[in-house]
Amino acid sequence: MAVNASAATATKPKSNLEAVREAMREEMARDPRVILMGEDVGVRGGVFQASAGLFDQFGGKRVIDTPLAESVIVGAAIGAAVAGLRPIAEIQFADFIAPAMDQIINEAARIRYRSYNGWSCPMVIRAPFGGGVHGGLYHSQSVEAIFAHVPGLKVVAPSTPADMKGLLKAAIRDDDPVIFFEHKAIYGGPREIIPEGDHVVPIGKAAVKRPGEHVTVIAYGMMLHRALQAAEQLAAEGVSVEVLDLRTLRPLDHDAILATARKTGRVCIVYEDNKALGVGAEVAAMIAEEALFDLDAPIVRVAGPEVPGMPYAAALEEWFMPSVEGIAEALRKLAAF
Amino acid sequence: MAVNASAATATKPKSNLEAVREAMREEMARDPRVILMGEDVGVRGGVFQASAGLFDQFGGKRVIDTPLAESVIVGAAIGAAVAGLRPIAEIQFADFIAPAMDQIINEAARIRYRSYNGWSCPMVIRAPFGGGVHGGLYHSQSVEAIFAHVPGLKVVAPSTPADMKGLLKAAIRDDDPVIFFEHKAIYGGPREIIPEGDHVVPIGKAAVKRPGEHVTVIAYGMMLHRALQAAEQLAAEGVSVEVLDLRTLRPLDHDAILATARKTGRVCIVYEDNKALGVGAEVAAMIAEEALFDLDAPIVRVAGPEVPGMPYAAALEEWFMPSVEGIAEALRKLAAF
Amino acid sequence: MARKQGSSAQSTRAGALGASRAEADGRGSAATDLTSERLLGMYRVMVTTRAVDERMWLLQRQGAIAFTIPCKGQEAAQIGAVAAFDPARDWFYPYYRDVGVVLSLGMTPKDVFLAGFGRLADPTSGGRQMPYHWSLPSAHIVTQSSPVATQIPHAAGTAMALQLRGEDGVVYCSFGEGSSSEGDFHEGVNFAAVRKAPVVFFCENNHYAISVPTDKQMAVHSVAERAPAYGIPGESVDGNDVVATYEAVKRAVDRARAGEGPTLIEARTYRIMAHSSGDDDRNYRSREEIAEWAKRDPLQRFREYLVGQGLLDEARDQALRAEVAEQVDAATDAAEQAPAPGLEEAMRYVFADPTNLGGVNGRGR
Amino acid sequence: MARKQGSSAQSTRAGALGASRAEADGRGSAATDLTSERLLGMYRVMVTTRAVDERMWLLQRQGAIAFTIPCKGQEAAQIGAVAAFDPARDWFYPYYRDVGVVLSLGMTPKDVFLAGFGRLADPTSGGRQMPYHWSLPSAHIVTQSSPVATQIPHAAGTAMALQLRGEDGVVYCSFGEGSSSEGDFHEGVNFAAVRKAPVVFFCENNHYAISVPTDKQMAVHSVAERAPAYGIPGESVDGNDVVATYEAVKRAVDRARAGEGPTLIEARTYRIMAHSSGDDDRNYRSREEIAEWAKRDPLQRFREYLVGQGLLDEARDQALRAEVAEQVDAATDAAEQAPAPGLEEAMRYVFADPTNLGGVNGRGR
Ligand SMILES: Cc1ncc(C[n+]2csc(CCOP(=O)(O)OP(=O)(O)O)c2C)c(N)n1
Ligand SMILES: Cc1ncc(C[n+]2csc(CCOP(=O)(O)OP(=O)(O)O)c2C)c(N)n1
Ligand SMILES: [Mg+2]
Ligand SMILES: [Mg+2]
Repeated sequence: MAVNASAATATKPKSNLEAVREAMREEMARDPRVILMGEDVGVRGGVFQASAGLFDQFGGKRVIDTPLAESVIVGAAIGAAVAGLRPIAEIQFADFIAPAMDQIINEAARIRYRSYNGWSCPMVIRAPFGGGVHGGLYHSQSVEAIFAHVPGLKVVAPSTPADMKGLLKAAIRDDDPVIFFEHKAIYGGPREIIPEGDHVVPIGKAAVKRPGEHVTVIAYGMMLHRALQAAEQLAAEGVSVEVLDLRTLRPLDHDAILATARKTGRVCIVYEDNKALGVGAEVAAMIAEEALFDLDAPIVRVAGPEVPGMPYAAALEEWFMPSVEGIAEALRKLAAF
Repeated sequence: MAVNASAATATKPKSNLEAVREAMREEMARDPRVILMGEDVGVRGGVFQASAGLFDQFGGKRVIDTPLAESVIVGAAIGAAVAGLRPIAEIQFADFIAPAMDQIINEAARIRYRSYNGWSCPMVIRAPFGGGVHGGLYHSQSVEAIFAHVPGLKVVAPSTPADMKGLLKAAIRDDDPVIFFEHKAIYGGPREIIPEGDHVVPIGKAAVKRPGEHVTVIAYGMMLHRALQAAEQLAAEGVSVEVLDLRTLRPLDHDAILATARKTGRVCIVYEDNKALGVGAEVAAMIAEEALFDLDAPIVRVAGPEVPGMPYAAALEEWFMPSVEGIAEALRKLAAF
Repeated sequence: MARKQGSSAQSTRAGALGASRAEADGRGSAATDLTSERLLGMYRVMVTTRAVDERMWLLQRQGAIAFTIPCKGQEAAQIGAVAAFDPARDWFYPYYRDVGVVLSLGMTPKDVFLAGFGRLADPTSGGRQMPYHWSLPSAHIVTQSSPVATQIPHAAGTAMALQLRGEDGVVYCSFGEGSSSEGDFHEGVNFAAVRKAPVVFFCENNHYAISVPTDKQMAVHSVAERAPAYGIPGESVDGNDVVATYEAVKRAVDRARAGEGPTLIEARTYRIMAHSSGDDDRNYRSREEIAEWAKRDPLQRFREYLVGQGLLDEARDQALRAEVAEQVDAATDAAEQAPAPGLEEAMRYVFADPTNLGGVNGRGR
Repeated sequence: MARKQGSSAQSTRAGALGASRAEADGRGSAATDLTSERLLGMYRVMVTTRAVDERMWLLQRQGAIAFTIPCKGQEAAQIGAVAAFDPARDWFYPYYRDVGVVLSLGMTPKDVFLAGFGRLADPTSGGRQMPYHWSLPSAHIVTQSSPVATQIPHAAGTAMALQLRGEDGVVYCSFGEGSSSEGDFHEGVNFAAVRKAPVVFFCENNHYAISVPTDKQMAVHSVAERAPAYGIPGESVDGNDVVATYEAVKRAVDRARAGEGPTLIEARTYRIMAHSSGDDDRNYRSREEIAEWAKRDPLQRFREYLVGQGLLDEARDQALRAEVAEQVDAATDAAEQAPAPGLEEAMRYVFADPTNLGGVNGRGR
């Protein structure tokens, strides 16, 4: 059992990358229907090493190096899923998911609904996303908002190793298509001890990663960590900040979002994607529709700028992403409102 | 001059479809750099007849029947645009724009920014969108929110013939890529007299289509017309409704949106697309961020349901789209809040 | 139903053709191993296909249904091709025009009409999709969408799944010649070729993609010329000859089943009617051209072939046609009278787990 | 600059090779019309390319720049191919590995380093893009992105624009063999073929797409085998032979310029280094394989050819190499010292009209 292998090392803090790899290894060991396909996922173990060792363990029939063609990576995974497999399709960088958009939003998302439950499409599309790795316009993108808009998809973006593993396992077991975004700049850290055994985290539930009283900050991906750091700063200033990690971006955890908004009455939403119609727009709209009179301050969004991509030059890259200081400043203003 | 041709008939009310055709004909006559390419746009005049007559008038070098391949329709248009032409690329139905997503969001949108103004990509992508034509999941889609999220694009969705013509002319003359959505269910009506001469409407400006005092309804596309009908109903009940037609979905007309929100303090946003992360999410978030304390009621959104597409069966199709009655009901509640 | 799709293909399915793999009984043409029983079965499907096609057109013109896509002229290609498959173990990705294919696999005229009327009992979608978007899990007919060519990668993936499980099924995947211009055609055929996946790619070249003729679509004469680009065999066949099409596809199915990988077959044929009920074909092709192809009507040709083989005579043909006409009339009425989906249906089957669709209390609206 | 791109290609551009269309002077190889002057010019570019390549690797390993993509081994293919074009009227879509192409067209080592360091003066992007994302409007080098194969449809469209304006330019469009699996390859080549657009599709087959070898990428031996699928000529050439590559591409350029449409050329070559500075190639290919290809080093081979032709000797070669080394050192220093873009740059050039980027007061943030 793969659980043994993981139990042996369970007491060591793990990285997000290890969490991804462990989740895939355990699920592939547990269920012969699970396969992995993508560019360089086989012998090379993936360009980030997320699947290192899986080719040796499970063989070339289940760990498949595909041609360089995203639409067929997803499309063939769909065809395998309708025929009863549980494919994990890796898109090497989220930036390169666009060629597969038709297969994802017109095919995978609609298969169950359009066939009146005649067919289903249980598959996971994994993609490293986000900036901070000097990747320029095409190795830094946050593309989650596009998919979070599409009914029939579930969209997950965990921020910590335990969630990463538990949610990926849930995604692989899900009977419907799940888009699973892994922020590449936090693959390596912060590490955390992952609960032993068959650790599964349900899709669709946000988590309060730091309880607080005065102000709420809602985030996901790498921004969750910056939000936590900003909260720490504000604690020193006597402001108690609640940090909500969305974890799932579709469906949003309606109850958790409204609960924290009602609790503090002051909400800041942080995301790395550009602001207009980013995930935070829906969070804000939801609160403005259902908890407006619980608010003591405007709903603030700290997000990326409206430019067509994250620049490569180091200073501009840092400029693009919300900073701990920028978040702290927004929280300070909200608290003082 | 094409202007003469249009002047001759300017006093007759025109349909949205005629508006599109006139705009293309006049711009192609005015500027030899303008070309049209797409599936069936040539001899057939487009499946909706939007380009009827243009092949005969301008020839097969400028009105190009392409292979059945959306990525190269947009991609070749980009290559022609960087080389100095002003292509109009037609996507036969907005539902089929997904294969071109990579070319639109990773290429067209980023060309000027990524080359530090070295290159530009002046082109228009036209696509009929929206439901109400018994088109089922794949001939009814509203896909504008995806593009309205993307910096580097302009996104336009006019609702009336004068705007349709004026904004399409502006789009063709724009130095940057414009995605131009035409609601197919209102191609035929309501008709309106289009101002004579070189009628150009600026991109980026919303229009108050009906001034009012008590409640605001914000809409675009076919929903604008349903919103107007609902406003008319409410007028009979003594409620004065202001109707704002967004017209441009990126960049949103920040000032016009905030002005009407501040004026009435009660805002309802109507769109046919599914609600979560639809265009109305950004409108709501914008108001919640900048005009929260001017509001007397929650920001309400009347939008499509979270199902993966509009069903074909007539009753379910009508169920999917916000109805005049549904909009009126929301406005009534808002007014009474 | 969705539960079943992954089970190895031992379900009890029987198409209208039956699943008999019997040898030729000698009464068929010298060039085919099809038994006379199968040939007559195929003829019955062809007559039915034609009748369904004409009925759908009529219903649309009467305003009773919203939309139709005629297949008139392409029936031999469709019925010949699918006859080479084994419904008991094979999988099917038929494109919208493939009425002859799905009727061969056990869909009924009533099923087609139910979809046309948008009825709840429509087996393809419960009235959600436009007609011609095939799906029938019990027959391994996989759900289809409108965007063309997306099924080609799916077919490759399904074939790989069969390979992985060690099953000997083969996948049928059809599309028009215009659709072979899409990137998904290239990506799907290429990947299948690399993996030697058991698929037959079947292109119905009817010379037009709506209004666009093949010479604006591609600079080759035949779509089969694209096969060598993927290192697979390609064959072009007279798609109006049902037996010739069967034979060509049979070779491809045998190759695939033997583990030798995919084949690309082009059936050359012609669409006699407009592209769809929404199309007007008068400005993009001549009446003479249509008349020329009408002379090669595959139904007429099949009939003559069977008469020539002594398998059919005027009386039997008349009887069969009358029977089919009656069946189609009854099916039309039954479908029309079937109930439409109610609003309570609208939110079902977004996910397997219906508890959270997003929105207020997960209700999705 | 953007204003200029549409003007007919009469700008005063001169690549490092000059734009001379002179006939062979008899001192070249019997098989080529390249003058000795051009051959030596090409050799200089090749030496420079190698030096820039090695310097970028070193800078990355030192942590001075974030990223590099080595082209070692592919220089002959690149420099041979581009030599067949006329910089004064032709257009270029070079893929990321094409250092030899862009240096042939007048980009300088300093330009490459400026991009590496992410400096404002980086002519490709003002420090916005990762290095190797070429752009130089004055040389008709069109801006490139990272998603592979997207440039293929662009090249088709640019070629159609030249056709429409009646210009006689030809478009160079390169990509790796892995990228030929993308749908955009198929769609772009097909459309260009249908329109007989003047493009040369140039595939540098270096046998791997990162770790994926060609036999997992395609079931054909050569990418040139894909040409007949589009009704265009295909040719496979030894990409480590600069003259052979030139000759093959020259034929394709001549065809295109004569209005005969596109050609697909595959240059067979090898990537000697890892895919990029982020890659570790040890688990996907053997050291022996690399050593085998290293013996066919195109630079070494070109040198021997020139020596054999009496155009180069040890002393001249030493002098040239010293000169290049000095140039590269100076360029490195100059690029490193150049200023990075300031924050005031960040929002520029989203649109031609900077007044409305969305957001509060159109400020876009
Ligand atoms: C991706 C996509 N683009 C456009 C369309 C609209 N469309 C429907 S059928 C069709 C023509 C298809 O031609 P072909 O593949 O030759 O098949 P045929 O209809 O001739 O049988 C087009 C353009 C579509 N359904 N999907
Ligand atoms: C659409 C897309 N998918 C994936 C990648 C990641 N990627 C960058 S280069 C590369 C391999 C390219 O191989 P090939 O085309 O053979 O060119 P080579 O690098 O070998 O010169 C991959 C997979 C990408 N840049 N774009
Ligand atoms: Mg066709
Ligand atoms: Mg390669």
